[in-house]
Amino acid sequence: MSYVAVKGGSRAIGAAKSLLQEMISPAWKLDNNNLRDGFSFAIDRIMGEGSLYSPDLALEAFKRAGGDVMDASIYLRAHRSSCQRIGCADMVAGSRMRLVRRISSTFKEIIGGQILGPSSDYEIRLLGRNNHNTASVADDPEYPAKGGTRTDECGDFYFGSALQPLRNDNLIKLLPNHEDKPHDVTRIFPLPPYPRSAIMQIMARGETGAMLAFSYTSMRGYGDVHPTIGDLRLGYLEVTFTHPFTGGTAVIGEIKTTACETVGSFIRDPADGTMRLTTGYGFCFGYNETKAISMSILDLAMNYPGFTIGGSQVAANPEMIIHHVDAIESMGFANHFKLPHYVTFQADLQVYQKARRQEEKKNE
Amino acid sequence: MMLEIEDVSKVYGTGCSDCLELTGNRHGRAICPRCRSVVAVNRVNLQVGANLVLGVVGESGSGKSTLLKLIYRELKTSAGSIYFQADFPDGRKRLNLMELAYRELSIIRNTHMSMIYQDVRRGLNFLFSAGGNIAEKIIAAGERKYDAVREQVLQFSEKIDIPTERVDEYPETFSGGQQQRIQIAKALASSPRLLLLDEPTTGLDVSVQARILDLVKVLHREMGFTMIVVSHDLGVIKHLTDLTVVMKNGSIVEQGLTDQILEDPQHAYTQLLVSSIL
Amino acid sequence: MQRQEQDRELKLEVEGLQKSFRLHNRGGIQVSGFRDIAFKVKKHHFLALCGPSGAGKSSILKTIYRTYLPGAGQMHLYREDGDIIDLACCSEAEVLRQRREEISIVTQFLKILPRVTALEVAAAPLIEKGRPANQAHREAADLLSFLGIRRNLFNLSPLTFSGGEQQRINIARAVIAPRPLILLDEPTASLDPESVQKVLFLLQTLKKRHIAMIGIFHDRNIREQISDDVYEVRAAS
Amino acid sequence: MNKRIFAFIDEDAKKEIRRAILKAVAIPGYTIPFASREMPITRGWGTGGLQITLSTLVEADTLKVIDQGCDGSVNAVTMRNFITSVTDVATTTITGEASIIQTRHRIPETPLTEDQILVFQVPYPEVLTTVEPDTAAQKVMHANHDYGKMWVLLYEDTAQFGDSRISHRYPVEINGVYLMDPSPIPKYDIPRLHNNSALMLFGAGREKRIYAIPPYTSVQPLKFEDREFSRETFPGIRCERCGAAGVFFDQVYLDDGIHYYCSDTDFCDRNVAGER
Repeated sequence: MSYVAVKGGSRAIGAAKSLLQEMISPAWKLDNNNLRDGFSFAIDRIMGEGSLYSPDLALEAFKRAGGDVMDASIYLRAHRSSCQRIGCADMVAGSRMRLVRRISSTFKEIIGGQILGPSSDYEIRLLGRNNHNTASVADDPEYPAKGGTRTDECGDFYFGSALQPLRNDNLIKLLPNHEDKPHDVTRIFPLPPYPRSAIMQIMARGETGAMLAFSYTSMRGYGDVHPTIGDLRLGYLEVTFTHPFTGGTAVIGEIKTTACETVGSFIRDPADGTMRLTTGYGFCFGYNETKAISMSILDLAMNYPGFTIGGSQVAANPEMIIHHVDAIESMGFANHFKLPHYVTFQADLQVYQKARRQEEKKNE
Repeated sequence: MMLEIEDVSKVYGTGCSDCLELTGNRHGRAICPRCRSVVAVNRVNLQVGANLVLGVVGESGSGKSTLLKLIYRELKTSAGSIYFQADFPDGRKRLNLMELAYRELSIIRNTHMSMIYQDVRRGLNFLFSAGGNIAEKIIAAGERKYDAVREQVLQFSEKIDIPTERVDEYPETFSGGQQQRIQIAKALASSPRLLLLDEPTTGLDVSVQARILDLVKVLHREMGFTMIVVSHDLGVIKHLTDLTVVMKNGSIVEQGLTDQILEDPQHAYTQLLVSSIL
Repeated sequence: MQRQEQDRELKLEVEGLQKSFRLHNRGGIQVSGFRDIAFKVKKHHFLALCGPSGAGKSSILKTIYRTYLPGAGQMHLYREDGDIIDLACCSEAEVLRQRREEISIVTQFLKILPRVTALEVAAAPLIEKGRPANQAHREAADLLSFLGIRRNLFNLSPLTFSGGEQQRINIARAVIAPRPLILLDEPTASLDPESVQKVLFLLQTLKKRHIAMIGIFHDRNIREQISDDVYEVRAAS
Repeated sequence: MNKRIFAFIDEDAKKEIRRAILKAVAIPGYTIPFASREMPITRGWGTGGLQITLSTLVEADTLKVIDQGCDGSVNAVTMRNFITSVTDVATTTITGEASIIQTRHRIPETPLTEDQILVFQVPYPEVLTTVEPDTAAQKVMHANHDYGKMWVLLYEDTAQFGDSRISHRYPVEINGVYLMDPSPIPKYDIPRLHNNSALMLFGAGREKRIYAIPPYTSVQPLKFEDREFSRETFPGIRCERCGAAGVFFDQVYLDDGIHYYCSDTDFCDRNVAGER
């Protein structure tokens, strides 16, 4: 009788890794600049969900993961863990964004105007070369000639949120701020009651699909958030860093971001009994409108669970959101079931057999 | 006195210094005209002696359910104290329920006081079997031997007329009346000294209602505990209680012997209530 | 000494008792119930209240039982343990104690829960006193039989019975474990002559057991058979 | 780039993790939240145990990694390779020679000593999740020693199946205070937690908790006073390789029927070596 327990698996494991490398090796032959800039939505997602702003590292992760965006973001998260933290950048304000795109569904006319920017919203999704719906802007004499084609070279606009006039008129309920400084989920995982900043951080690095699914539950009726998009913006934010000793501030770069502010229903503001409109906010690295909208809806749902009628308030439950939107966690755990479970299954079997014997005894 | 409610108020909302003065039955409103806060309970004083059955009636919004929640400490009072007297291994104690820590409150709820809710889902854990629900209270009261727990579960299931062979089934499989009976068994499994009932039969068929009331009456006679029954239904109050408190706009407008309240009501509101129901 | 002697015989002493009703929902009008009522009831005596209908005889019984709140006056109850309680002004808890220990009332109508059997209704006061259930049921069965209730009715709800049968159940409940003071409001109103005699027999036995009773009888003949004293209630103006 | 730092994780993060471990040792059985760092191994594959090992290891340590009792299982191999690639510590498969043993789902058969640390990889650190999914409610229950729902689970299983249906991750009470999830070890290993000489550390990376059982601590499975705690037994079974009996066995179905081998491969190897 041969000894069969899994042992000496090192070689097999090595081979499995080699096979994968071989399978995805053509990725390394692709041109880095084209890949990074051409697949910018994939790179943006990797940076956003990987919680590290670096297009070049995101590109490397994208290649290593054979194009699996979720897997690629794990590379960035793991890399972060080996990097020492030098300090924290200063707080950024969404209103200070150098806008590339900015739309609002609340009013026809907004201060600064609607800036459509680069968007697939108006794209007819037809495969094949004969895409006759798309008029070429090159033929349009009104289209301003631009030096480059990259979006970061477009525009030089700064406008506050399109909802700012409503806020100025005191028509919008402000959420109370109980936090002296924002929570840092990479340093301390929050415990209930969850501070809003912690929930927002976890959502900002949440997986796009999960964020969408949870917010969709609220849109569809397991909740009651039917928001209007007040201000959806893509653009660049300057990041500054203040020296802890000298107090001097320096600009350390620019990050590409998406922000979304949505308006929900009105409620009676407990502060003074006046009825005011509610808002939700979403924000993430890179261009990802779906995620920013989803996040703003979840923010609304969690802060105003009263909009929800009925028992299943998945989207309004911070506990539910905070533990289930992170792809690194959920995807890793789903895959861990492939690991050996001989011992636990053996234990399961013994308990099962004992219950069967008990049942038979009862039936005798 | 087993229970002494002293000058208890409960305000929902921001509240202001005039809330209590500007609301209550005297003004015919529960909402403060100044700050729009709801004064659900307004300076209520009440004493309940051992083994008595007290009914609390009033229309919805009168504050009767809030009062019950304050006694069970599901809510905290905005002002006032609620004293509960109970026997502990180290002697008789008079505790201010509002000042109890969670741990002490758990002991009180596990061994001295139980609540029966109109909505059985609040009183029963639908993830546990009927027996499991009853067992939870027995275990909470300190029993750690399986056979003893099981025996009591079976005894209680007999008492409430649930066939013992069905005791391991889940609440979903039982009818509404049976579920309510299971909730009663659970509440009484720890032999509490005070039983609080919040609209115990509202929403049930009339014939089912009667059976529940009978059961409560029989168990009260057999086990001997103090009961506070909140109901908008004077029929329930009449069947179950010795004393009745009538509430309106958060205040007590009248209290007395239940038959006296029903046959010789003094206050205009009580007269209206009685004449429109009987 | 004499006073004490007299006190020992007294069960209830009513003085200056008065009652009126204020109807808030009819413009707050005041309806007079009765006034200036004063009488004494001795142990082993039966006091009959008489007077025209509407004079407030039933109201007086209800007031003694405190189902009605008295407007003025005193109602001193001489308890078996020697304590004296003024039923007109004692607390509700105190009233409940008297109802448990000292006073019971028999009305014309049976007020019980549905689904409780005749036997259970009749046996309940004994069980409350601590008698074992089977023994109490036996005694209750004997009493019901004596009152002419057929055995096949024992395990049915009295609410399905005729008026006369219901009334006999009501009487059985009051006499099976009698309180020292019993208030009877037309206890024989719907009974046949034979049943009336049986009820009167039971009441006579109670008197021998030092039970005091206050009763209202519509039928003058019946009243004279049982009463020791008569108190005339005049219609309140 | 990762090679530049000893044991991969940046030093500040290691300090944080060590502080969490110290706190865990100070409050046996209590789960300490920590900012779990992402590892180059995905969540659910032992990143909690890995972070404890990486934060605890020093150059002089000798490391053993087992998965289901086996040094050669896939998870153990991956872990060991990664840890040595970022630390260069010596490794061993011999239980007695290791100073740190990272384990998934087993306690080695060879008794541990005071000089050893056993690091458990934990998928579910919260023992109450089966009866109460809400974190806030769980905390309140722990703080008040309110384990009634767990008892009800035990009651229901006993009523319906004659015994608890929990086969692994059996809830244990530490020092009579906190109820704790011992990680998915079989019931066979539960009594071996009690009064153990080694320091036992538990890391849950995905759920971001660290907890500990210090040496010589009371560990008791949750059970009714009038019911026995029944472990897995293998009556009449002997390891077909080394002949051992009374240990935890791997059951293997082959063409010619069922076979049994020691689950702890090092234990089995020692037996075979001893015989020769």
